[in-house]
Amino acid sequence: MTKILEFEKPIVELYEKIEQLKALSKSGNIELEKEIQRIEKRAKKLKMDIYSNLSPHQIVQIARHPNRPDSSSLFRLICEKFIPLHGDRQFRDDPSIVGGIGTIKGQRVILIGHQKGHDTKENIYRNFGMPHPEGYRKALRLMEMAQKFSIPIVTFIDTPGAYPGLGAEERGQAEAIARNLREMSSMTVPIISFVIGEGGSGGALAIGVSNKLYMLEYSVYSVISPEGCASILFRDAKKADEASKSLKITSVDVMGLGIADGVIPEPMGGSHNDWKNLSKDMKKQIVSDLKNYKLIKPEAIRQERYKKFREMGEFQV
Amino acid sequence: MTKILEFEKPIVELYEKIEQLKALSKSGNIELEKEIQRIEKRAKKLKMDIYSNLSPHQIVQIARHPNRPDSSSLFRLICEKFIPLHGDRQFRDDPSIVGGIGTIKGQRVILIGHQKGHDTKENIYRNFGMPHPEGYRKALRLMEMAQKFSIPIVTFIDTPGAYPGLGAEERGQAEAIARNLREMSSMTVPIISFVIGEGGSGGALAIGVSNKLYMLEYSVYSVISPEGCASILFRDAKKADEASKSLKITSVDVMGLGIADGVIPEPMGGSHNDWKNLSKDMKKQIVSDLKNYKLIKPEAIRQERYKKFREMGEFQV
Amino acid sequence: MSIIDWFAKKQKAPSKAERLNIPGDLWIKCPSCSEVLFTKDLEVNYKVCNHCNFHFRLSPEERLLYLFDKNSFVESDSNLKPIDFLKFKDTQQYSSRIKNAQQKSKKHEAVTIGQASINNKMVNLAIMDFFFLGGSMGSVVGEKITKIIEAAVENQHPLIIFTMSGGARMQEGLLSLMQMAKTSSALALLSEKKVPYITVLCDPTTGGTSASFAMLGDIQIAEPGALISFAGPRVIEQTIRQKLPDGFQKSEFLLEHGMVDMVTSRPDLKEILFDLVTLLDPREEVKK
Amino acid sequence: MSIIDWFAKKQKAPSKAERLNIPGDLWIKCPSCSEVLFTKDLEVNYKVCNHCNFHFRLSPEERLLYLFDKNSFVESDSNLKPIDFLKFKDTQQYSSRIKNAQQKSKKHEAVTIGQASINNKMVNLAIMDFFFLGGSMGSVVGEKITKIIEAAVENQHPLIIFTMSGGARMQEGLLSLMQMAKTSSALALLSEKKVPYITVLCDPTTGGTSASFAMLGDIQIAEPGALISFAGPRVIEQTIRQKLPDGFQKSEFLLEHGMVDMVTSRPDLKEILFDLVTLLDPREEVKK
Ligand SMILES: [Zn+2]
Ligand SMILES: [Zn+2]
Repeated sequence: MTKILEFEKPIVELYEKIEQLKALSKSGNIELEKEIQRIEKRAKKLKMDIYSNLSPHQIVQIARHPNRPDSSSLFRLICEKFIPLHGDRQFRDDPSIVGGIGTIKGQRVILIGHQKGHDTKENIYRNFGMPHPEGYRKALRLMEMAQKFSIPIVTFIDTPGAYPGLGAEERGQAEAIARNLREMSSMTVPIISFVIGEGGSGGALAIGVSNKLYMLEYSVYSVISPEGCASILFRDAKKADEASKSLKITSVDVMGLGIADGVIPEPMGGSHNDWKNLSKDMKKQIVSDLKNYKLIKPEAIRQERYKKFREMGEFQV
Repeated sequence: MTKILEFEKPIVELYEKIEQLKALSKSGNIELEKEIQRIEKRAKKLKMDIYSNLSPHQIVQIARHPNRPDSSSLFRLICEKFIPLHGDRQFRDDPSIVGGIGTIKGQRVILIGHQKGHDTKENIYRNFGMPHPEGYRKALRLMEMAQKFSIPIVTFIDTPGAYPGLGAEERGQAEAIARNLREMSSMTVPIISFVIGEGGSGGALAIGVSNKLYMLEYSVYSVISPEGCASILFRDAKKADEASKSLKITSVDVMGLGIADGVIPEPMGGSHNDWKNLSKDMKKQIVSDLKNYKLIKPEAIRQERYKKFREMGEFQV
Repeated sequence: MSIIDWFAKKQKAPSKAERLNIPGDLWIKCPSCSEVLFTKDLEVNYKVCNHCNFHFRLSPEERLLYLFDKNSFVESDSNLKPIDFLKFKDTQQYSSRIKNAQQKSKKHEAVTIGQASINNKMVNLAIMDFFFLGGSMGSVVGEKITKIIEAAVENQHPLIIFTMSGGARMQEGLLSLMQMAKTSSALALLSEKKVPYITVLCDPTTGGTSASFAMLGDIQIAEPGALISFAGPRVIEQTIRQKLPDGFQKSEFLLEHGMVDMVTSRPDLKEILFDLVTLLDPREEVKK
Repeated sequence: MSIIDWFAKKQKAPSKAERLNIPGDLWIKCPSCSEVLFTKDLEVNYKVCNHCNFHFRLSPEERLLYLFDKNSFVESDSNLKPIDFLKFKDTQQYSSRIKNAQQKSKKHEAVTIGQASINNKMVNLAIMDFFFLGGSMGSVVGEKITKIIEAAVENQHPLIIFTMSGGARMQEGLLSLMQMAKTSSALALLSEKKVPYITVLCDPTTGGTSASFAMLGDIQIAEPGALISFAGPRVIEQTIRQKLPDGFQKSEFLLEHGMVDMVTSRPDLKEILFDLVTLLDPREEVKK
């Protein structure tokens, strides 16, 4: 069952009414038919109104929707062949980061992504998509394998952030993230990243130092969660709505900041009811990018990535 | 207080007697003086007899002597300047492996060694010189730093073996050792190793894939502890004596097998009463080797090491 | 060194795959679930119990049969033979231990190496044999493993090693330990050449074998339920003076602790191996 | 982001180094042991409490004074200034926060970079300043750190960075996060050039700063008692709903957990830094 978000309720209610009327209209009442058409029109308009005027805060809710497509499922939808790989070879296989090797239109790729669950049980197992250091170290191991065998890397970002817990601190969360940033920057294979849901701070960036970054239309990418920002800067946890506006975290905003290279359109209201079409568009993007990168020398691929991040920042000289 | 080994007792008793007589002879008794001289001669002969006929099992006891010089102390005796460095950057600083950077006759070196304690408290802290995986990972980190900055590596081996415990297995003891073996083999800086006490199996080798291996005269190096071998192969834990003979573990035997490149002589009966002279001889060896390796190209240093281990093994074609 | 466990088992426990007293060896009792299995069925099912997924130990010949293209295997260096260069004698001469093992196995040593194909994709191959002196690594095992690594460095075909070993061969003293360094050093060269290396960790893989080439695969696969460890369970129990938790040091435990990429049942193994060597091999890209 | 803690502290707690109400600020109370210290003594002792070894927080100027050769520092890129490009307004405009910080500190930003010498050995240097907006990393901090790394790539002198920062500067949104990638990428180039890089982690070093250039030193030194973490203690306590153990995320804890090479008291720091840059720099070898 798909969860209904607060702002979706008026639409859902209208459609429920339509269903009820349809059930009644089996008797062939023409007045009823007209009423149904009228309401259907209204529903369509309402949908358009609501979804084309979503606030950043509402987009955050879509980005966090429990039925939003997850990394593992997208790997399998996008790849013809996919073999999951596990482990950091040091401490633990972190279930909040998944990865593996596969083919996309025949082209070899290493895929890595944050992994959330779709229900409470799975979310607990996946730690709500919040990695420990061993998750980042697994990601790095796979990226190093990709580099070794000249395999392009594709990463899917979907995390509230790196896990803030005892074990994570003890085992060097900061070190793990920092190392990934440095090592990703020196890879000579292309790295293509998608923010597929929540791009939460350093925990997101740790697999996102890429040549190309795409935002799914209803994804967000932020230096801090709107809730965190609200309680720190606005001194009022309830001002998350306002904070999410100020932080410029939607796909369009992130494009505007020059950080994302493109936005992958989603069905109106988000992909949680249609993973398949989304995966097709993502695949198209990956295939096209990989084709381009085949023509570019490894060292130039690295330099492109370096240059991209080198230029980030706004200041006065 | 220095521990007295079983076979040292007759010698120690004679010297005690001499001391007693000397105390009495203050009165100037000529007969007593003669007696003292007689016993001193006998003690000297006995010492010679015992120490020049030590069984491998007795040498094992010397190698494990609680007052035997340890890695840290030798670093400080050998180096003009020494700065200890810590940590694997992932999990823990393992106190059973120590390391740091220093100078030996002005030449930069990275030093790494197993570290035992001299008393129970220190031994518990040092886990009796038995590393966990993080100890080997710390060693590797330091060796990689040495490689990065073209600094020669010196390692001191002194361990009963890698620690066989729950955490060690969980965190990949086998992986940590294996990785060190592979990575050490591809270093282009010279690696010089000394077995300073006990060279226990894979846990010793994990910091011992070196260009030059020296055995201190009373050190041992073995694929398994004599006790372990006795209880497995001889089916009698009490046959450690016999096992230690069969295994060929003394400095002379290890030279004979072509595994050690030299033996550093020790004072009769072992270095536990004279760390300083030992350190001088070790320093001399290191200085001389480093001088030679300065004339050899990095790639040739690596190839020399590869070739050395490549040729190890006895079989029939 | 969990070779200790191997010796201990050898002394006390009855053979694991306890054959029932029925003429013709038609039936066999699963040592894990005690189900009585029809030998022919078991062989058809890759020697995996279809009741509990227990993986029976295989000889090198069986692995070749189950996992590689028919008659594709070309063995190399089968002539290398161990020698008792230390004149090692415990309860028995090492030389006579060798002789017995050779007679029983009709092989010279505990590892078989060569080239074979898997769905027509050529690979370099080493298969260890626990039934030969506990799969222990002496000079010959180390030499043959090194030789097949060097062959892979030369011919650039992927390398697959099936590990199945109690550790170092004590009767060859320190030279057996040095095989760990020798094989691992050769793997450094292989890694530089970017030739894919896959290990399949079989029951058991412990001691000096696990702490060298067994743990250095680009991809590490474990057979279900295999004991994979540095120290053997008995040594650990003696050290920490408590019973080990269930499943400790088994394949699934290693997966959880990040040491292996997957635990793969034998019937799926051929396909997975084929996919992996194809996906990792940079030369496959060019072919297309 | 333990910038949270910084803000929280700012709101509720009185200034840590509580100045006593005595004319002329002659005396100061140690916030750790509550001992009353004579300001002059404290300054002579590197601003370290001689009763309990508490390390008072230093300004960049103080660090230069204590640790580097007199008048040797040549600053670069001091002209770079932050701008409020998102027009970020919380309880206050970001632009006015900047203005206030600049007025109080007489500096444009939370980091000072340049070259200095230490016992006549030239080094590249960045010193962060927690007193400037919690040492948070926005575009200018990221840019200046990157510039000094690039200078080191160019001039090959060792690089020392003193970190002292609550993390990313939220008011610059995602661009502040990207400074983590920018600085770390530059360090990859420095590492390839084999130029020694030493970090001195000062109180506090958290969030986006710790998870980028702060943790990437060849050698990592921590000042005693410094808070060094990814997540701040409050965030963790809120997440796990329990009090943190004493000393958690402090320098000594990080040493135990293998994250830093040493915890060094300020009076010993100059000598250690000199020794390390000399020992690590390959060009020193040639000189001899
Ligand atoms: Zn069964
Ligand atoms: Zn104090």
